[in-house]
This record gives sequence, structure tokens and C-alpha cells, in this order.
Amino acid sequence: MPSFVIAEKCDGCKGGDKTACMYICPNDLMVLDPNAMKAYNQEPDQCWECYSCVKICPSQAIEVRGYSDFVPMGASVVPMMGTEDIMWTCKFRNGVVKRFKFPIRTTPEGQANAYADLKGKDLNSGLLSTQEADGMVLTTPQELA
Amino acid sequence: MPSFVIAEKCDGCKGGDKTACMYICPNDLMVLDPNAMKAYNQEPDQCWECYSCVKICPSQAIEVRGYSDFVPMGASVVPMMGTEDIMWTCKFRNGVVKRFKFPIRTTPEGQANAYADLKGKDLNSGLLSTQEADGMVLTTPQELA
Amino acid sequence: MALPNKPVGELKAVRDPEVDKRDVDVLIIGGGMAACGTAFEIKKWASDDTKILLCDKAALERSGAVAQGLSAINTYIGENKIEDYVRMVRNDLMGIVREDLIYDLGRHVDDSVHLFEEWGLPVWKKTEDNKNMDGKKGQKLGTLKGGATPVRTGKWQIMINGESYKRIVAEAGKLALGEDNILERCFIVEILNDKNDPTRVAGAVGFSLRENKVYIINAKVIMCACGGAVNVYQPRSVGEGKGRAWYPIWNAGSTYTMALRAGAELSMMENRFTPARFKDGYGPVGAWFLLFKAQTVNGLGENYAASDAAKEELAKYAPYGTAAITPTCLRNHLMMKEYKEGRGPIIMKTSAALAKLGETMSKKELKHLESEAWEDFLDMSVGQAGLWCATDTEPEKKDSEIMPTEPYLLGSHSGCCGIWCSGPEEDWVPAEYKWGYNRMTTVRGLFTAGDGVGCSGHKFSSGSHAEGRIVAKSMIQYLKAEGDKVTGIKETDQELVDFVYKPVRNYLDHCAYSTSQDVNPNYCKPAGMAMRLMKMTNEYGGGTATYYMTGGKALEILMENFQYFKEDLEKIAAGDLHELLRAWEINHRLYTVQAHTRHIQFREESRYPGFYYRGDFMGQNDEEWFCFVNSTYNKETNEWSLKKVPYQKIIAD
Amino acid sequence: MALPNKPVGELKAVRDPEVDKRDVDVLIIGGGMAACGTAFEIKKWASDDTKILLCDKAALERSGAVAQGLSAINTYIGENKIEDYVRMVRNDLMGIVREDLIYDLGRHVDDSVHLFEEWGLPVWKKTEDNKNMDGKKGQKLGTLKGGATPVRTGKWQIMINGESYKRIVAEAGKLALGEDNILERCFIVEILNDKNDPTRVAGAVGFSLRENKVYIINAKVIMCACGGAVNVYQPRSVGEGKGRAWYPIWNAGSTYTMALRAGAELSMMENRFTPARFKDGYGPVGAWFLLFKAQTVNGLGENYAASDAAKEELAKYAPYGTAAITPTCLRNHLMMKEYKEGRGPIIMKTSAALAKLGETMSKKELKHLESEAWEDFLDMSVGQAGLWCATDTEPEKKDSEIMPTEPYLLGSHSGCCGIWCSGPEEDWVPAEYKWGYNRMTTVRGLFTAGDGVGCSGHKFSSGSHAEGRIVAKSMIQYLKAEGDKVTGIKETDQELVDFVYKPVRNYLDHCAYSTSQDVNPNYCKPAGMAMRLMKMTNEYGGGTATYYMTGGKALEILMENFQYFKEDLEKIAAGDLHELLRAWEINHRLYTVQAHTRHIQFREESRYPGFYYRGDFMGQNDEEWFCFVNSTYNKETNEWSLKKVPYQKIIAD
Ligand SMILES: Cc1cc2c(cc1C)N(S(=O)(=O)O)[C@@H]1C(=O)NC(=O)N=C1N2C[C@H](O)[C@H](O)[C@H](O)COP(=O)(O)OP(=O)(O)OC[C@H]1O[C@@H](n2cnc3c(N)ncnc32)[C@H](O)[C@@H]1O
Ligand SMILES: Cc1cc2c(cc1C)N(S(=O)(=O)O)[C@@H]1C(=O)NC(=O)N=C1N2C[C@H](O)[C@H](O)[C@H](O)COP(=O)(O)OP(=O)(O)OC[C@H]1O[C@@H](n2cnc3c(N)ncnc32)[C@H](O)[C@@H]1O
Ligand SMILES: Nc1ncnc2c1ncn2[C@@H]1O[C@H](COP(=O)(O)O)[C@@H](O)[C@H]1O
Ligand SMILES: Nc1ncnc2c1ncn2[C@@H]1O[C@H](COP(=O)(O)O)[C@@H](O)[C@H]1O
Ligand SMILES: Nc1ncnc2c1ncn2[C@@H]1O[C@H](COP(=O)(O)O)[C@@H](O)[C@H]1O
Ligand code: SF4
Ligand code: SF4
Ligand code: SF4
Ligand code: SF4
Ligand code: NA
Repeated sequence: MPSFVIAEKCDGCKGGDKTACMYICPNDLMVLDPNAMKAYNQEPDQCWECYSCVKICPSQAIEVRGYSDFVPMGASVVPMMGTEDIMWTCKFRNGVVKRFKFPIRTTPEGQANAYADLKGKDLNSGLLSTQEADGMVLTTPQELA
Repeated sequence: MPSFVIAEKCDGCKGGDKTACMYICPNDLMVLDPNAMKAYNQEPDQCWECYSCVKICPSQAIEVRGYSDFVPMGASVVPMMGTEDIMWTCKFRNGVVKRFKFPIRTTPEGQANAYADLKGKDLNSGLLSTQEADGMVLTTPQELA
Repeated sequence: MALPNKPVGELKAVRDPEVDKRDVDVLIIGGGMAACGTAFEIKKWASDDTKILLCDKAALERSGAVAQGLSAINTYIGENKIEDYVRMVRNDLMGIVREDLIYDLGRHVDDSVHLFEEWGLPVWKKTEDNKNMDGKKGQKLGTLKGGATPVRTGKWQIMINGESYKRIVAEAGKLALGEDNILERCFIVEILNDKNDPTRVAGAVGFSLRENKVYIINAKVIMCACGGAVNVYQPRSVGEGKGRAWYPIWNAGSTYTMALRAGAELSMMENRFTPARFKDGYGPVGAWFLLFKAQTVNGLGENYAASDAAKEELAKYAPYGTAAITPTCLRNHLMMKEYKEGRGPIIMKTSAALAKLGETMSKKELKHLESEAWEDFLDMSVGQAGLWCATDTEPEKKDSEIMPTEPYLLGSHSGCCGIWCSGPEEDWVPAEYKWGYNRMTTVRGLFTAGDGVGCSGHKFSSGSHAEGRIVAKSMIQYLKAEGDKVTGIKETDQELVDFVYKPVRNYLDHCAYSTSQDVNPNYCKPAGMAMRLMKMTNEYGGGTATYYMTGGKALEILMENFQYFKEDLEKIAAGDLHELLRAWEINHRLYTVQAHTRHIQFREESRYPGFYYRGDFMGQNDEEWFCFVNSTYNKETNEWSLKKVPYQKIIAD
Repeated sequence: MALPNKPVGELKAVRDPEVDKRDVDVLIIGGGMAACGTAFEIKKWASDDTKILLCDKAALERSGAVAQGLSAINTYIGENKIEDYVRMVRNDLMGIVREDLIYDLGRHVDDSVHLFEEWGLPVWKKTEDNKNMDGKKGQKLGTLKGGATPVRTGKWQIMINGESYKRIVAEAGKLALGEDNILERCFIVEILNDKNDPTRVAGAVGFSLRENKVYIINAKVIMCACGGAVNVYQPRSVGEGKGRAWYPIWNAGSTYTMALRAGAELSMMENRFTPARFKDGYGPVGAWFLLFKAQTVNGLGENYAASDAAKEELAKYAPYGTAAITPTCLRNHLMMKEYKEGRGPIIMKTSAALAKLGETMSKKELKHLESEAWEDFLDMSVGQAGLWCATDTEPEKKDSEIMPTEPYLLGSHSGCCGIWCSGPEEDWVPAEYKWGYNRMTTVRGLFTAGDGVGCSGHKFSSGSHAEGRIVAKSMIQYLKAEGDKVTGIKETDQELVDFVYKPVRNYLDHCAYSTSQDVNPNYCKPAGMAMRLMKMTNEYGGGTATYYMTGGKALEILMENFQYFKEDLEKIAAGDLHELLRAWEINHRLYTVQAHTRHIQFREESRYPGFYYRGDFMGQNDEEWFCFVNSTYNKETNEWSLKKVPYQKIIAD
């Protein structure tokens, strides 16, 4: 189910600093053709269909078509990322359409608590920093062989 | 073990009427790039390594390198076609070289007897034209069930 | 006539091809061993004004299975009884064969072999003191026809120096037929029925691989001999090496598919051939078994085929399994047993065999023997020689692995799937086996030969040629008797062009949509469809993935997948003429392998253990299934019909 | 720091790259769950002047196994006993595990889960009346840390809405470590030893995927957490679909190979994971078994797993097979038995399961359930959803096939291959299991976590993160105690550049020789080498080709093939930076899968039936083999050493 780029929709991320699909693909597949200013998947048979590029593309220019080895044609699965939810449109070969919406995070993006100011105290204990801060006591096995 | 073309040796059959490798490949693989005037194998994973192109190339520009799926590198098998014999040079990975020469035909090329003047007589018999000419009698099974 | 092979532009396909119309009496489709036999023979029987056309998708000089050469002629009757030949074939194919066709072939095959030798094919000879002479040195011993003794490996095979086998046979065929009557690089897509009589043929449509051109051919009688089907199952190498099939990768089931779609009845399509071959290079093993007397051992070093367990296993398949020569499928079956029970791989002890022979041979003779071993590969499977070189395999020092291949569908080698054909119009042939013209299919005016004829394996190169010649004569009989009943095809030129060039239009209509040529939701490409077809057959249709095992549920899933596949083929796209070839080949492969697996689905037993197994119906069931299975397909309704056809015994045990 | 991702030129590789040298105290290799744990934790323990660098071959936001998301956290201890967790893991992995590591993980894992929830990961909750609330609606029930009840599928798993799981975890890691200390698109090729003490690490070398640049990094302590190994065995789809592996295709065994080449001892590399998954789409089955209580049937429609024959079979593997929860490998083993005996395929009766649940549910609840089923795919295996759509599969109407996958090598999921690591320095840990720093390998200063740690499976995403945090603390301990013993690497810059860029030079030196980029006798390309590696492991190393069967002779052939392969890798060619990545990945895959198969060769029993079989040593042999197998490799001499290491039992039955 390799990703593909719809030529008309891709604007090469407007030639900006970050080509989104190229930035995100965990397998280094998406590349920008700098002449056409359009992206393409340079190695479709290494695509995990992880949808990372699809989800990040600001122009909704990337979709996925089923792997030619085993996926009959005509269906599609298209996500729409929000800040809190993701919406999926699943189109069947026979035309049936199903839509699903799932939460993706409960805090605003960029606000994860990194405990930037937390400093551990006892480097030699087996406790992690937040465990130590919580005053946890390290357990040891009771039911020994 | 797909065929490949040694760039320096291929002269595009001098732009003549018949691009030999392209003419002969049973699987329609060899094509001439008319700009470079050099041939290439357009679908290496469909090459049967039949050596038809290798044997016919007037410039000895085509060789075969082992299929990447299972053939270790460094060996080669190179034929040299004569009119009566073929000579093979088999180079092993470890450097061993074996040479073989085998007859290929016992008549001059183009001279196979096509029995052009032979005309069959009895269209309704089960005999082929040369059998009929030889005066053969059609056998029938004797050891019936 | 070979087209000028310079590229027309860059061979890009255009939306509207030129139309080239031909009116002929006889159309020969294919240019392989069988078609070359027809080409040689036909003018001997045709009137001088008979118009004949032969179309080959490739160049006759190197087209078909023999492109690379062969190192043996596997069928030469010679001093043997034809009845024994029939018995051998029958036993090898587990009993269910057409003995009329096999006998008929047996009485004609040697004549073709004699021609080959006359044309220049070097045939090995035995000297009086039992030494082997190659085909050049052996000339002084005279010809086979003149009574010289061939070098036999087994009872039926004779050794040749066959590198140029096909070139020689094609040369004679071309000379006999005339270059002007030959269209190379013309792929025939479909055989067309008569507009007033759908049970009769009236023409065919194809296209050029060199120019944007569709050929529409009106013909009164047609022979279709396009060989067997390869790459219908996933090969053991799936990357670049998928070109290295044992049988010729370019034969795509056109024979069976075109006949089937024209209404012909297929027979024994459940049969397949999965020969044991040297692993990966697919080099031949026959000479090693028969000439060099090599033995095979399993992963534990045991000569499993000689074990008591093997004998017991074979006894289950009596009388075939207990015959002097074990049927090919059962030889495989014994190997499969080793693999499944964890005792693979299977090793051919080449070193021991050569050492043994060396005990009674001089150095010079041994060197000669070594050269024979290499020639066996270099004449027909060069890649195997390449693999030996690449793995530093000198057979006298290092043993090699053998393994059964993926399944091939063919009717001329040690398999017998194909088209249901009339036998000769002779008394000893049962009435159910003959309907007018020898080797005519159940469609009037449509003939076949070689790999095309069902229920009659073991003809090989020589038999295929001879059979093509038999067909030549039959076709002229038909032409004289019924030629004027043909009234022409019903399709308009435009309909045919639209049909053949649909993949090109699919491409041109949609190629700009995505930034990738090959990934586009609006069309599929032949390369991807090829992988898809082979995956489904491999996994559900008894491919190597399952050790050739299939069953009712797997076949049910396969049939659903076929249906999706057929629908999706409407969207196949071709950007150039080479891709258009691939698009039609995959179409031909689909119908052929569908026929194969539908037959397997219908026959509720495991007739050919080692070739395939029905897990839900293991073993032979002679009571229910000692019969042929025949099938037809209706291309208007997409319906398949399968039925049992009684077996008729002709030759005594 | 993410590089500007605009292509530098067209990313063509040049002969002489720029050299970028870095001097740091701590190097973190990888950016997955484990490395993000380290990134989050390390500054809490490091002094302010500690220089830390994290290198990821991809972008943290979506790198590693969790790129796509996950729908469950499979390890959350919660109300359970940690001892029970150890017993579960031990039983699932057929007895031979490191109980110290597992127990240690169990006492830390929940803390990471609590952080995830705090950071914004939606975690499902149970209401008081036993209804499921998704992670958004469930917020009103409070947090897990605050005592809310998770929705459990099995005893250890909890449901989440995990589409953005990795984005959230990476965000926290990045914020904690600082973007300036992160190098994305940097592939680490080799870990380098100390010039004066080869048993200690001193740095690493890698290259940029965006610029022609080699990174030479001096570091005092290193954690290597690059995940498991995928595409070391041929996937079930071999064309375009070979990207669709279950585990992340981009994890190439870098963890094991780099540690091994740096001198680290690997352990239990013979273990593998071949999970049963929905066929082809590789969608997860856990929720279907555990949450929806679906049953599987064989090709004959029989519930084979519940049969007496199955019980008998399992009894052979007591006590593991007879435990309440059947070990994962034995669940596979029962399936393999069906396939081999001709009763495939295996069908998951989704329709019956949903119908049954429907009996006690309202329409609305059922609709919710349907949505849960789809989310299970959409959160972590979208392609499976695509396959269901493409085959018109509504699970309430049409059942789906499941099948075991090709083998993966990993240490964090239901497998336990990996690196031999020190356990915690505590009294209850046997002396043989600890050598100073928790999760330090046998090479001083080299640590690992997640998939890297051997003999300690079933940590999953949460456990991997927690383990990365444990390592963070250990590394600072090491740095403080031994950091100044590191004297630097011995290789010169030029040597390292020549080493890393060799594939580029191979390409540039030879690319003009033939008219085809990919077919050239003077070099090999990564794509072809990938197919070659997977063919050899598939056929000889117990891949799907043989139903996971291997044996002594097959392994002997495999070892010869590995040697050829290793030699040929010297000729691998890369024309651009992406191909350079592939060239090094295939190198990493080779060593990892060599280790795996050498362990299988060494262990003369079949410890994990269903994962793999030694045909020549079927069954468990506790007398001889109830022990770890550990291995090392000497990269100077190309020698492998394998040995038995005694098992130490810690937790009672
Ligand atoms: C490939 C191969 C074959 C053999 C062997 C080894 C190997 C490696 N062995 S050993 O194993 O025992 O080693 C044999 C051997 O040594 N001795 C022997 O006698 N026969 C052997 N065969 C078998 C014979 O070759 C075989 O029986 C005959 O060739 C069959 O003859 P025929 O049925 O005519 O098929 P063909 O392949 O020769 O010709 C097919 C032709 O059709 C063309 N074609 C196909 N589709 C077409 C289309 N749609 N339109 C137009 N043309 C379209 C082809 O181009 C070709 O011209
Ligand atoms: C792929 C996958 C994984 C899981 C599941 C389903 C699927 C489809 N399931 S279910 O089956 O049960 O459905 C799980 C589930 O639901 N719940 C769960 O908790 N865990 C599941 N996993 C398992 C966990 O994901 C897994 O245990 C952890 O992610 C392991 O963590 P870690 O050991 O850190 O590996 P990683 O893959 O996350 O990260 C690897 C990193 O290394 C980088 N990298 C690799 N090589 C490198 C090199 N040479 N140089 C530089 N960087 C280099 C990668 O880019 C990445 O950052
Ligand atoms: N998951 C989804 N993806 C896309 N569109 C959706 C989705 N869910 C609902 N919609 C559309 O949003 C509108 C309101 O739908 P609903 O929220 O279901 O009442 C309708 O037009 C739906 O088609
Ligand atoms: N082991 C064997 N026993 C008997 N006949 C064989 C054996 N192997 C090959 N043959 C026959 O030898 C010929 C060539 O064999 P092959 O090379 O396998 O195609 C065919 O006629 C085969 O049937
Ligand atoms: N049939 C089963 N019985 C018990 N546990 C299972 C079963 N299937 C999956 N699991 C467990 O559920 C979790 C997720 O499973 P999976 O989706 O197979 O990765 C893992 O912890 C598995 O071990
Ligand atoms: S992210 Fe979208 S718009 Fe940007 S380059 Fe990629 S496909 Fe084009
Ligand atoms: S779907 Fe995933 S693997 Fe495929 S191109 Fe997009 S980001 Fe890369
Ligand atoms: S036959 Fe030889 S010289 Fe002629 S085009 Fe082909 S490769 Fe070039
Ligand atoms: S070796 Fe044969 S199949 Fe391959 S390109 Fe040459 S002629 Fe074609
Ligand atoms: Na492939």
C-alpha cells in the first residue's frame, strides 16, 4: 500500500524550509524533485504504509493505494488529522463508506510535561527521577524460588 | 543472470537495419536507446539468461552477470559462436578457468533442406510428406487392450 | 518477415494504432517446435494458391522453449516398440492419458529427428566398441536414418549437441514457408469465432511489438501452438532471479487461454509439471541420473529414495508407483516427504558418481565426461553453469542441491494438461476420441500441437515438431472440406482496436494523476499484476509456499481473488509496446491458471502426489476419478463448466 | 535538530564527504521508545555540563516501531503482582529468561505509562458499571496514576487511542533533552572501541542522509537502542508489498550488529518472533482474541486449537504447553500442524464473535464495538484496514484469514533475542547476572534497552521506554565512575570516511561500465543484496518457505552463503545517500541474522516450536539445553564463538 503524491495537489511545501513528507518518513522514502517542485516516493516497495507522510502533508496531496501484490483496487483509507482527533474515511471496493473519529491527544501540542526542572537525588538507588520524587520505595521480589 | 551491455563495446549495430540483440531476444528485453546509440536490457528481472543476445552481438558487447538473488559475484560464462562450433569460457569465482568447445551444426548456415519441391500425394493418409516419399507404411497398434 | 528492429520512436504506445488487415487461408500462431513443424510440412499438402501466415511474438530463430538449445532429444523411438512408449507415458502420468494421440505421435516422431540430423543438428553416436562420439565426430558413423546408433541416456532419450537446435529447425521452417509468410514480433491476443457459427474459428487479432499497429487477420483454419505457461506460479527466486524459470519464462499460457476463450474444451488442466532441477540455476538432472548414475541423499545423508520407507510409500500408488520406472510426480513426492519431515535439503552426489565412473575410465575419458556434464548445462541452462562457477562448484569435488521447481503448465514434457483434441480417424481409435481431423480441438477449424495437446505428455521437442507436421496435413484436409463454411469474424475493426489497445488508453488517460509512473490509483501495471497473480496461486493454488498443498477452502479463496483480479485487469495500463505485451501476457496467464486450479478444485482426489496435493482428498480415488476432467469457458457470461469424461483403454498392460 | 529537509542537490553521493566531528559524554543511538525514555530521564541525573547527543536515522516524531501509532499498551502491571508478570514472561518464552531484568522492568514500567497519560496520550477507562470509555471521554474518570481503572484486554494490556503515541513520547523526550542535542537523519554505522582498551567503547561513526557528511563522534558512554530486525527473512509478499512487514521494516538489526561488532555478547539470538497476524495486511489479532473472544478454525471449519489432538500436542511441551495461557510459539505450532497436514488456511471467525457479543449488546454498543475493531487497525496497521476495504470485508459479515508472519528478531515484544546485559546491583540478583551497571552490555560503557536487551521479552512500548530511563541513570553512574578511563578511538578520520563511503566509491568507480545502473559485474546494489539475503535465510534458515524448518545441512549451506555474501558486500555500491543508507542497513541485517542462525545451529533442540524447528533435533531437550546460548564475534578475525550459559531461577513457580 505505497504512498503516492497527487501531482496537482502537491506544491512542494511551497519551497519552504521543511519539506514535510521528506522530513517525516521513517524510511527515508519521500523526496522532492526540485525541478518539478513536487514530491514522490522513491522506493514504493519499502513503504510500510505508516501514513506518516499522508498525515503530515499540509496539502492533502498524499494518499496510499493498496500494494499491488495482494490488494484489489478501488478502495481507499484517508485520514484527516486534527489537533485532538483523527477522522478516517474508509471507502470499500463496493462503494460502502465508513467513517471513524478517534481522539489522538488530550493536551495541546508542544506542552508535554518534560519535568525540565526535576533533578534526581540518589544516583545510586534503583529509582527513576519521577519515582523518587513521588517518594516511591523500590520493591524487591518476595516469591523467590 | 541478466544480460548487460558493456557501454564501450556497443556501437548500436552501427545504426544498421537490424539491431541484433533487439531482433533476437525471445522476451523482447533488449532495446536500443536511439540517442546514446547503445542498447540495454529494459527488464532484467525477466531475463531467462538464454544468451541469445550474447551470442548474436557482433561486437561481443553483451555479457551476463549472475542474478542478484542467488549468484555470488565474480564468475562469468562467456560464449564465442563460430559457424560450426561454440567455445565457452567459464571463469570461477576462485579464478579457475574451464574452456569447452562443442559442435553446433554440421551443415552450412542457410542450407537446411526444406524439401521445397516435395509435394504430398495422399492427403487422406496418416503419413507425413517425407514418410510418404520414403514409402513408409503407417503402423497401427498390435498390442491392444 | 522480420520487422526492421530499429525502435520506432522510443516504442511509446499511442492512442490510435494503425490497422493492418490480413486475409489468409491458414494462420499458424506461434513459431516454436510445433509451429516450425507445421511451417515445414504445410506447403507439401496445400495447393499453391493457399495463403498461409505464421505469427510469432518473437523471432523464430530463438523463440519458444528451445531458444537456448537443448542437450538431448527426449523422444526417439528407434529400436523400441511404440506400444512400450505408450505404456511408459501412461505410467508416468498416473494412468489417465490419450493413448491414441500418444501412439500416433510415436509412429511419426522419428521422421522429424531424421530431418533434424539432415538439416545439420549434431547427434551423438555410439561406436561399435560402445564409446560415445559427439555429433561432429560421430558423423563418420552415418546417420540415424541410415542405421547408426544414437547415444541413449534412458530408453527414450538421445544425446545431441543442441546449442543451435532451434536455429536449425527454424531455418528449415522459414525456408519451407517463405519469409514473406512470417510475421515476427506479432503477439496474438485473441482467436475470433465465425460470425454465423460460434463453434468455428474465422480469424484472430494481435499487435506489433515494434510499431503501433493492430493486426486483424481473417483465416479459415488456425493452429495455435504458443507453448506452455510459465510464471503462473511464483518462482523460487522472486527478485531479479524471477526470470530464471526452468521452462521458458516468455510462454504465457496463450495456447490454452486463446483456445479456451474461442470455446475449446480443455482437458486434464489439473496436471502440472514441477520437475526436480538443480536448485536455483534450474539445470537439468536427467543426464546426472541416467547417464552419470548419480544418487541423491537427504539432509541426513541418507539415500532416502532407496529406503524401505520409500518403497512402502510408492506401494500406495500401485501400479504406477511399483512400476520399474517411478513416475516423475512420485519421485518428487519422495522428496517432498523428506522436506516436510525435516530431512531436507536433497543433495545430488555428483562427486561420488564421477568417482565411481572414474574407476573404470581413463583420464582422457574422464575429462570427456566432465565436458559432457558441462555441456548438459551450456546447451540449455547456461545460468546453471554460471551458478557452478560462482560457487566454485566442480562437480567432481563439490555436490549440488536439487529441488522441485514451481509448477509449470505444459503438455509436451512430463506433463499433460492441454486442449482436448481429436485423434486420428482410424478404426483402432475409440469413437469418443475422434471427430474428423487429427488434433483438431472441439472448435471447428482450430488445431493445436506440442504443449497445446492435452493428455499426451512426453513428446518433447521432437514429438512437438512431428505433431506440428501432423496438424499441417489435417488443416489442409479441413480447409479443403470445410474452408468455405467460414463466413468471417463478427467484430468491427474499431471494436478490436479498442479491445487490444485498452491498456494504452488506460495509461494515457491517467498517467498524469500521480507523481509516480507505477503507483496510481486509477490503473494497475503489468509488473505488479504479475506479482499479485503469482502470490495468489502460490499461496492458495498449491505452489511452493505450501509444498504444493491446496484444498477446498484455499481454492475458494483463490476463486474470489481471481474474480477481483479479472475485474482489475480492466484497468491495466501500458505506456509502451513492451508493456502492452506484458499486459496481454498477464491476461493469458490468468485464464490458464484459472483453468488449472478449477480442475484441481473439481477433481476430488490427489492424482499426482509430488506435483500437487488436495489436503482434503489425499490419495488416489480410482473409483470416482479414473477419468478425464474437461472444461469449457463462456467468455460472454464468464462461466466455467467442468465435467468427467470416461477413459478408454487402447494398449494392453 | 532536524536538518533542513530540502534536498541538497539531488542527494547524489560524492566521493569525498565533509567530516563533522563531535565530542560528547553521552551518545544515544536511536530515537524510538527506549531512546525517548533515555532522552527524558538523562538530564535529571547528569551534571549540567554533561554533553549529550542523540542520533536517529529518522525523525523522532515518527521513528521506530511506534511511528504509525499503537492501539494498546501491552505492559501495564497495575493491580497485578510483578512476580506474576515474571512468571507469564517465563512461560511464554519456554522457560529460559532473565528473571532479574524482567522483574526490574515490572517495577518501573507503570511510571512511564503514567507519564504518557500526563503528556496527553488518551487511555481508555472502565466506568463503574463496567462500560468502556475512550481516552477522551474517559478523562473525566481521572488518571491511572490517580487510581482510575484501565480497559484491559488481557491481564497485562490496556487500551489506548494511540495514533499519536510516538509523537507525544518524542515531544517529551525532545523537550527534556533539547533540540540542539538531537541529530535526526543520522545513521550510525559502527560503534568504536577505545584505542587502549578494546573492551570499552569510545565513540561511533555515522553519516547524514541529507548532506554528504560523515559524523565522527567521540563519546564516553553509549546507549544503542535501534530496535529489532525486520526484512532479515523474506516477507510473505515479495513484490511491492514487501514493505508491509508486521514489525517496522526500517529497523535493520543495527542494535545487535553494532553491539556485536563492538565486542558485546549476544544472548538467545536463536529466539525469534513470528506472530500470527491477519494475512497480508499484518493487522493485530490480540484484540480479536482477547477482547472480542473470536475463535479460529482450520480449512475444514474445525476449531483445531480446542481439539483433543491440540491438547495432546501441547502436553508434549509441558509445563509451558499445559499452562493456563498457551505460549505464543505453541499457538503458532498448532497452526503449523494444520498447514502441514493439509488443513489450512486458518480463518478467524470475526462474524461469529461479533454476533455472539451482539446477543447481549445494544445497537449503539455494537456500533461502538465495530468502531473499536477498526481503530485497532487504524491506530497501528492502516494497511489492514485498507485490505478489508479492498476486499469488502465487514468483519460482522465476512471472516478473515490469519497466518504466522515471516520471522522477526526483537527483544521487547513476544521475543527475547538480544544483548547479554547486567542486571541491577542488588542482593537478590545472582552474581552471574550483574557486573556493575544495570543494562550495561559486556562491553564497558555500552548500554542498551528495549529490543536490544536479551532474555527479557514482553516489555513492549511502555517497558522499552521505562528501560531507556533505567539506562539513562546507569549511564550517568558509569560516566561518573569510569568516564575518564576512556582514551578515545583509534581510527583516523580518513580511515572512517573510507569505511563509511566505500559504497559510494564503488559506485563512482564503476557506474559507467555497463548501460544499466543496476546490472554491473563490478558492483552489487543494495536492493539486489536484500533479496539475496532474504532468499538464503528463507530457504535455509527456517523461513516461511519451509514452514520454519531448518536443520544441520541447511545451516551448513547457509553459512557458506553468508561467507560469499560478506565478501560480496565489499562491492556494494551507492549512487545517492538513500542508497548509502540501504547499503549499510543490509550490512547490519547480515550480522544480525548470522547471529540468529548460528545460535540455531548451536542449540541442538527445537526450543520454540511454531517459531522454528530443527528437523534433526525435534522437541525440547532440557537435559542438554536448559540454558542460555551466548555468542561473540571478532571483527578482526571474522570468528564467532558460542557457548552455553547456565540459567538461574529467581522467582518461584
Ligand atoms: C525449456 C526446456 C524445454 C525442454 C527441456 C529443457 C528446457 C530447459 N528438456 S529437458 O528438461 O528434458 O532437459 C528437453 C530436452 O532435453 N529434450 C527435448 O526433446 N525436449 C525438451 N524440452 C521440451 C521442448 O522444448 C518442448 O517440448 C517443445 O519446445 C514444445 O514445443 P511447442 O509446443 O511448439 O512450444 P515452444 O515453446 O517451442 O514454442 C512456443 C512458440 O509460441 C510463441 N508464442 C507464445 N505466445 C504467443 C502469442 N500470444 N502470439 C504469437 N506467438 C506466441 C513463442 O514465441 C514460441 O515461438
Ligand atoms: C510495530 C509494532 C510494534 C508493537 C505492536 C504493533 C506493531 C505493529 N504492538 S502489538 O503487536 O501488540 O499490537 C504493540 C502494542 O500494541 N502495544 C505495545 O505496548 N507495544 C507494541 N509493539 C512493540 C513496541 O512498539 C516496541 O516494543 C518498542 O517500540 C520497542 O522500542 P525500541 O527498542 O526503542 O525500538 P523502536 O523501534 O521504537 O526505535 C528504534 C529507533 O532506532 C532508530 N534507528 C535504527 N537504526 C538506527 C541507526 N543505525 N542509527 C540511528 N538510529 C537508528 C530508529 O529510527 C528508531 O528511532
Ligand atoms: N470520520 C469522519 N471523516 C470524515 N467525515 C466525517 C467523519 N465523521 C463524520 N463525518 C462527516 O461529518 C458530517 C457530520 O457527521 P456526524 O458527526 O456523524 O453527524 C457528515 O457529513 C459526515 O459525513
Ligand atoms: N531419475 C530418473 N529416472 C528415470 N527417468 C528420469 C529420471 N530423471 C529424468 N528422467 C527422464 O529423463 C529425461 C530428461 O529428464 P529431465 O532432465 O529431468 O527433464 C526425461 O525423459 C525424464 O523423464
Ligand atoms: N490468543 C491469545 N491468547 C493469549 N494472549 C494473546 C493471544 N493473542 C494475543 N495475545 C497477547 O495480546 C497482546 C497483543 O497481541 P498481538 O496483537 O498478537 O501482538 C500480546 O501481549 C499477546 O501476547
Ligand atoms: S508534504 Fe505534501 S505538499 Fe509538501 S512536498 Fe510532500 S506531498 Fe508535496
Ligand atoms: S506511508 Fe510511511 S513509509 Fe510510506 S512513504 Fe509515507 S511515511 Fe514513508
Ligand atoms: S547487438 Fe551488440 S552492438 Fe548491436 S546494439 Fe546490441 S549490444 Fe549493441
Ligand atoms: S539473455 Fe535471453 S532473455 Fe536475456 S536479454 Fe538476452 S536474449 Fe533476452
Ligand atoms: Na520482487
